[in-house]
Amino acid sequence: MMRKFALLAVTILFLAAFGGTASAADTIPVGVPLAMTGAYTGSGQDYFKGIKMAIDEINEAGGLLGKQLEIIRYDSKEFAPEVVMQGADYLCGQKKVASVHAGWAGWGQDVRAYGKYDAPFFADDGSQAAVDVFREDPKKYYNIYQLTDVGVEQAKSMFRLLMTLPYKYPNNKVVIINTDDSWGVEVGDTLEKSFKEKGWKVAKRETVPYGTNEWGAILTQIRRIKPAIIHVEIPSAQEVITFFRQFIKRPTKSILSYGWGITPREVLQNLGKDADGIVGEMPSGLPGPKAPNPAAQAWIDKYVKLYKHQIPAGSWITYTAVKAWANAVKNVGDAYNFKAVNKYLKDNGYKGLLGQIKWDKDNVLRAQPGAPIVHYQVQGGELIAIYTDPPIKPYGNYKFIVPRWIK
Amino acid sequence: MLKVIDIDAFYGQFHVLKKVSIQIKSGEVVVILGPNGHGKSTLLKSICGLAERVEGRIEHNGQNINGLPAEKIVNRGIIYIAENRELFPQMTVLENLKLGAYSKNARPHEKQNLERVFTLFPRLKERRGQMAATMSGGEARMLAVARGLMSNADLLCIDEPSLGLQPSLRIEVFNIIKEINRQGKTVLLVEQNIPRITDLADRVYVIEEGRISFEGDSGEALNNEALKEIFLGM
Amino acid sequence: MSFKRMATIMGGTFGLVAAAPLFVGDIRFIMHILIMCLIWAVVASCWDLIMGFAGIFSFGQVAFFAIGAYSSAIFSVNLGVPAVLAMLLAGLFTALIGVLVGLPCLKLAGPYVALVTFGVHMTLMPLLRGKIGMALGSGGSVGILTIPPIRIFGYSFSSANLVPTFYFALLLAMACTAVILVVIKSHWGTAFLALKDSEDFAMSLGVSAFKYKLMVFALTSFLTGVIGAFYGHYIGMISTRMLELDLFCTLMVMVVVGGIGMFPGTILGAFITVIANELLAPLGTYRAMVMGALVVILVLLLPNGVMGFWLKPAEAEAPAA
Amino acid sequence: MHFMHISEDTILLLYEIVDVIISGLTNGSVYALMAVGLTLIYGVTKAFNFAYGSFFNLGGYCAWILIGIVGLAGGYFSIFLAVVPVLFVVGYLLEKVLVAPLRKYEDWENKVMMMTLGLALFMDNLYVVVFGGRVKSLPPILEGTLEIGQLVFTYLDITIFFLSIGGILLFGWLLNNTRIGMAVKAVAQNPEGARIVGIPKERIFAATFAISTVMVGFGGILLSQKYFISPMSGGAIMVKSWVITAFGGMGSIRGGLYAAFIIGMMEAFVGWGFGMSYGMIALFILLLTTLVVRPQGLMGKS
Repeated sequence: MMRKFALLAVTILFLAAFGGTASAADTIPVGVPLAMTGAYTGSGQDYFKGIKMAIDEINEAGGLLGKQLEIIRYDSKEFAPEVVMQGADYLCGQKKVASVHAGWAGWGQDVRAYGKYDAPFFADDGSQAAVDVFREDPKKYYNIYQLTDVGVEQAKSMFRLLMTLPYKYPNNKVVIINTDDSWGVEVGDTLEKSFKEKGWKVAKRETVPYGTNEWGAILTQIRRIKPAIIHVEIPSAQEVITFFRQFIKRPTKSILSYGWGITPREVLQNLGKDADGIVGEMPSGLPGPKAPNPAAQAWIDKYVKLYKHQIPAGSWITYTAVKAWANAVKNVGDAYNFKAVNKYLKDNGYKGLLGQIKWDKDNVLRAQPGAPIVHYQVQGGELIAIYTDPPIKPYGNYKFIVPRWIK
Repeated sequence: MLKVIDIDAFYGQFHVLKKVSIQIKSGEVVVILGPNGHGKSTLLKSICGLAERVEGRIEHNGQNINGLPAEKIVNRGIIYIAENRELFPQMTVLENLKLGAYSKNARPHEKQNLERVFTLFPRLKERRGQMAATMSGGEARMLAVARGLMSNADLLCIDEPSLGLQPSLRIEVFNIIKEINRQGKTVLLVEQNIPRITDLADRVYVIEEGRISFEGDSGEALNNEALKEIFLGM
Repeated sequence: MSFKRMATIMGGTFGLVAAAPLFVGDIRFIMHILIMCLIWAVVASCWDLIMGFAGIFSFGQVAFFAIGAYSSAIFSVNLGVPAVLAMLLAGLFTALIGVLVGLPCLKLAGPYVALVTFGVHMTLMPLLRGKIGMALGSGGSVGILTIPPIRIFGYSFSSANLVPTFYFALLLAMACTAVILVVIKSHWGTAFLALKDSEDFAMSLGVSAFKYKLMVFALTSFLTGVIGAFYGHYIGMISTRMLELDLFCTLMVMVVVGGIGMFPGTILGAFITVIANELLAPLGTYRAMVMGALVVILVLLLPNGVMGFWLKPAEAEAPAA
Repeated sequence: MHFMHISEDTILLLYEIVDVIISGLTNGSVYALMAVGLTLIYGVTKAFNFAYGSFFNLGGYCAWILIGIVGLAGGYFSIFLAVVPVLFVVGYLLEKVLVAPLRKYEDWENKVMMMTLGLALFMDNLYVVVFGGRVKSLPPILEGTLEIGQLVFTYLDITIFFLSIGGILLFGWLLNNTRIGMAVKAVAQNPEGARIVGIPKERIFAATFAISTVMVGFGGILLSQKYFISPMSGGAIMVKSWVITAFGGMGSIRGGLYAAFIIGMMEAFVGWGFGMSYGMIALFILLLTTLVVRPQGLMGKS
């Protein structure tokens, strides 16, 4: 019998050995908790591309404070509460990482988990829930940085865009479709409120689960309503593509607004020029296809060369966050002086490719010239930036084109 | 034709057959008698490759067939005909019969066998479109025998064909078996008891508690006082 | 397996685990993993009790776990019920749901039972996220992020002080698994064995399949609910993300590793699986692949799970008759 | 008198209802294709295959490789021709190597469920590793739309509808009119009886598994043109197929067919009348009430 308990003892020792040591002293460990398995794997891969690109650049340029950066990944799986917490304890508590770079990270759960530590933590939750947690105790959560504005503000920006378009709406009816997760509900609620305040009629508001691919029942109602605007807020490619394919069978004369849903890169890969006319947004984005300055253009070219596809949402801003953190560390002179690094980040922000970026009092990177919300329209099968916010203004020489199904 | 040499058979933890040996010659009708649960059916299943675990030798035309999968044994011309209606309930009589001719050995003869079966069992011909599940006990028994004949086998191992039938039907079943034997098939028959055994059987074995307790031709069996009362239903 | 041997294995395992804080007490990450192991050990054991012993192929264990966590959180956050009492209430509430789910299930064949119980799992997510959930205080898709920790005489057990919380979890896990052990070795256990062998045979002994199966539904959902409630108070937050498939699969791996119907194998299974999962973590996407392959291989080669190493040949599950 | 007068609203409503019915039929044909293979395998072997959804994607990915990487000429006809044997062999071998050895255990049904769940986990993540987490699509077999008055159909939907119904009918015909089909039915009805007449039961089990793999893979190729190939979608497809087969009665192909259309229709009408998010809840209410009244499902045998 004792022999068998020995087995257990060995495994426990194993565990101790496994968790035992922090990284070697000649590298600076950087934590990257992203979904590597499960339903969010795709977005996790996109975020990682931006982070990896930045870290590789820093390492190629001789590292940070003379030390190479070492990526320590953690699989956030499907963001179950204990997994999020475990990630924080593993990366910050165990691996003693100098900073944590995430994308979608837990929509509030992450703030609690990483707020226990001091290493700067960058998330792309875009969620009011996460900000609400932050506001409970800004001192405690001072190391939490959100890389995009919350859904509410993004939705307001989308609404402003829709109201600014050089196009006369034939009526004041809108249909809003959104997913049943916090993001979808947040955007849907805000849009509904904004439209109502403006005197529009929200003729239909539908909350759908992920995986909805058969749209006949909704489209048939849309065809009766004939709304001037259809807003679909589903941050997943499959659903928005099937919606469009079924919509375009017999389209109504409506502006089709896809919000964030236009950014997953399969949308355009699959729809190509068919999608011409759809509008959508990317928060904390880099306007394209022609960037506003040569440095940004060089970045786009490099990214496309590296990964063989256009920039999906999140890649650029996670890249920028790594650079912002590295810059702060360089100025402070010590990656582990978290108080100073956080203070530097908070006070100075970072001068990125599009100019200065700065976190606000909630540590949220609100829409700002250095990291604008970019509104796109699909033209010629490509995402063309037509407006940037703030303030809502036309971008470059690009113009909104009335979709072909309206003419 | 078939020699069973010292086989042991097991069902789960139970040792069902203990060193059983029997022999069947071509053209014979061999009857195995014995009380319920003493291993008669297991012996038949052992021969046909349907038993769970069998040790020993079973020789068919000089070759050991113990351990072969059931379909290989069917292909060699040995068929098991079940006591407990192992028919396909949601299929018609005709479909059941056609499946009886599934084995490679039977396929080329399907047509002529079907004709033969219908001559033997005119009632099945009338009911060929009926679902097996809806047939009466006697008819189902006939269908089971008929399905066995469709396999074109030379050796028919028939397991208690008369179980639970009324006396007149029992006689009919035995008459048919005799007729089949007359047409050239070897028959190995298991029953609890058989009336007028000399009319049917060439030789008789008795199995008790997993062992052969008697072996001899039907005349000898009839003269054996112990057997007479218990098994021969006289 | 004898009561004594089962108890020895359990006692040995828990005893070893109890000593762990002496070595790793200051490593948050490992203490957290150990607490999670204890939690999963209870859930997996409940699953094993219902599936391995009672022979009911229930897929609702994660759902019951979530129901327990949510109801306790809602009781304590919205109604101000003290955490310990809320946990108990949550257990009772989950048991009630368990009985309600069990009622229609007991007349169904295996895959149907699996489907109906999994249906509870599947409907829970939209329910909690939707208007009904919001009205009940589920926090919708955000979840509940401010669950108070368990407090006893002013002393709180939370993720802030892991060592005491660990011992609290240990006691709870020991209590729950002890209940399971007693059940298995009691009249109930015998009844289940009889039921498994043959329902007709059991009926002839006067064992009512219905009554016992319903009781096992109630008991396992009660224990799962309580431990789910503990999970909520310990982590301090819950969300519908618990109901994604990852947790479900991991729990299943635990049961397979431990051996189906081989209690207390599931306790070992929970520890081994969590540790393997963490050791495989550097593999990233490959981890889940390896875990899947592991299930396949274990089912094929180690039908009794790790308990196969402990079993005497006669106890091992022999190929069927 | 407005005796025969039908208002414009009524006409619009009628159109809407026809639209919903069409949507329901489209759903139904898709579901039918998904469910029949699953119900077949349960009916014949009593094994429940949880990796079913992963085989759906296997078909899709095979086609994607052939179109995108190999660049196979000859359109979908040659793709079906190439993929079907691959799926058959994969299914056959998996049954022989992974499922058959489990049959010797008393609780083999449970073990098969566990094993196939593990297999699903393995396959889905293998797809992520090999093909990446992002969804892939296949070009439609036929482009364009057909307009009849107010109603619009895509040729793709029509193709899917007829190919899936045709496929199922063909399958049913083969089951009733070929030797191997009859053998499959025989094993389903009475495995021991099948063994007696010399049907190699084990080989039929493997063949059934292979056939069901082919069917679901075929469904995968067809539906991936309308929806997508997504590595993690196997679970959702599995659950849908499971609900449909259970509702129809596991093992009953006809039941599965009816169930597919009833559920497709119900989803369309619930989505139209109450909202899409109620689809799942409605589905389980329907399933539960059915199972309470008829524990063996719509057409299943008790």
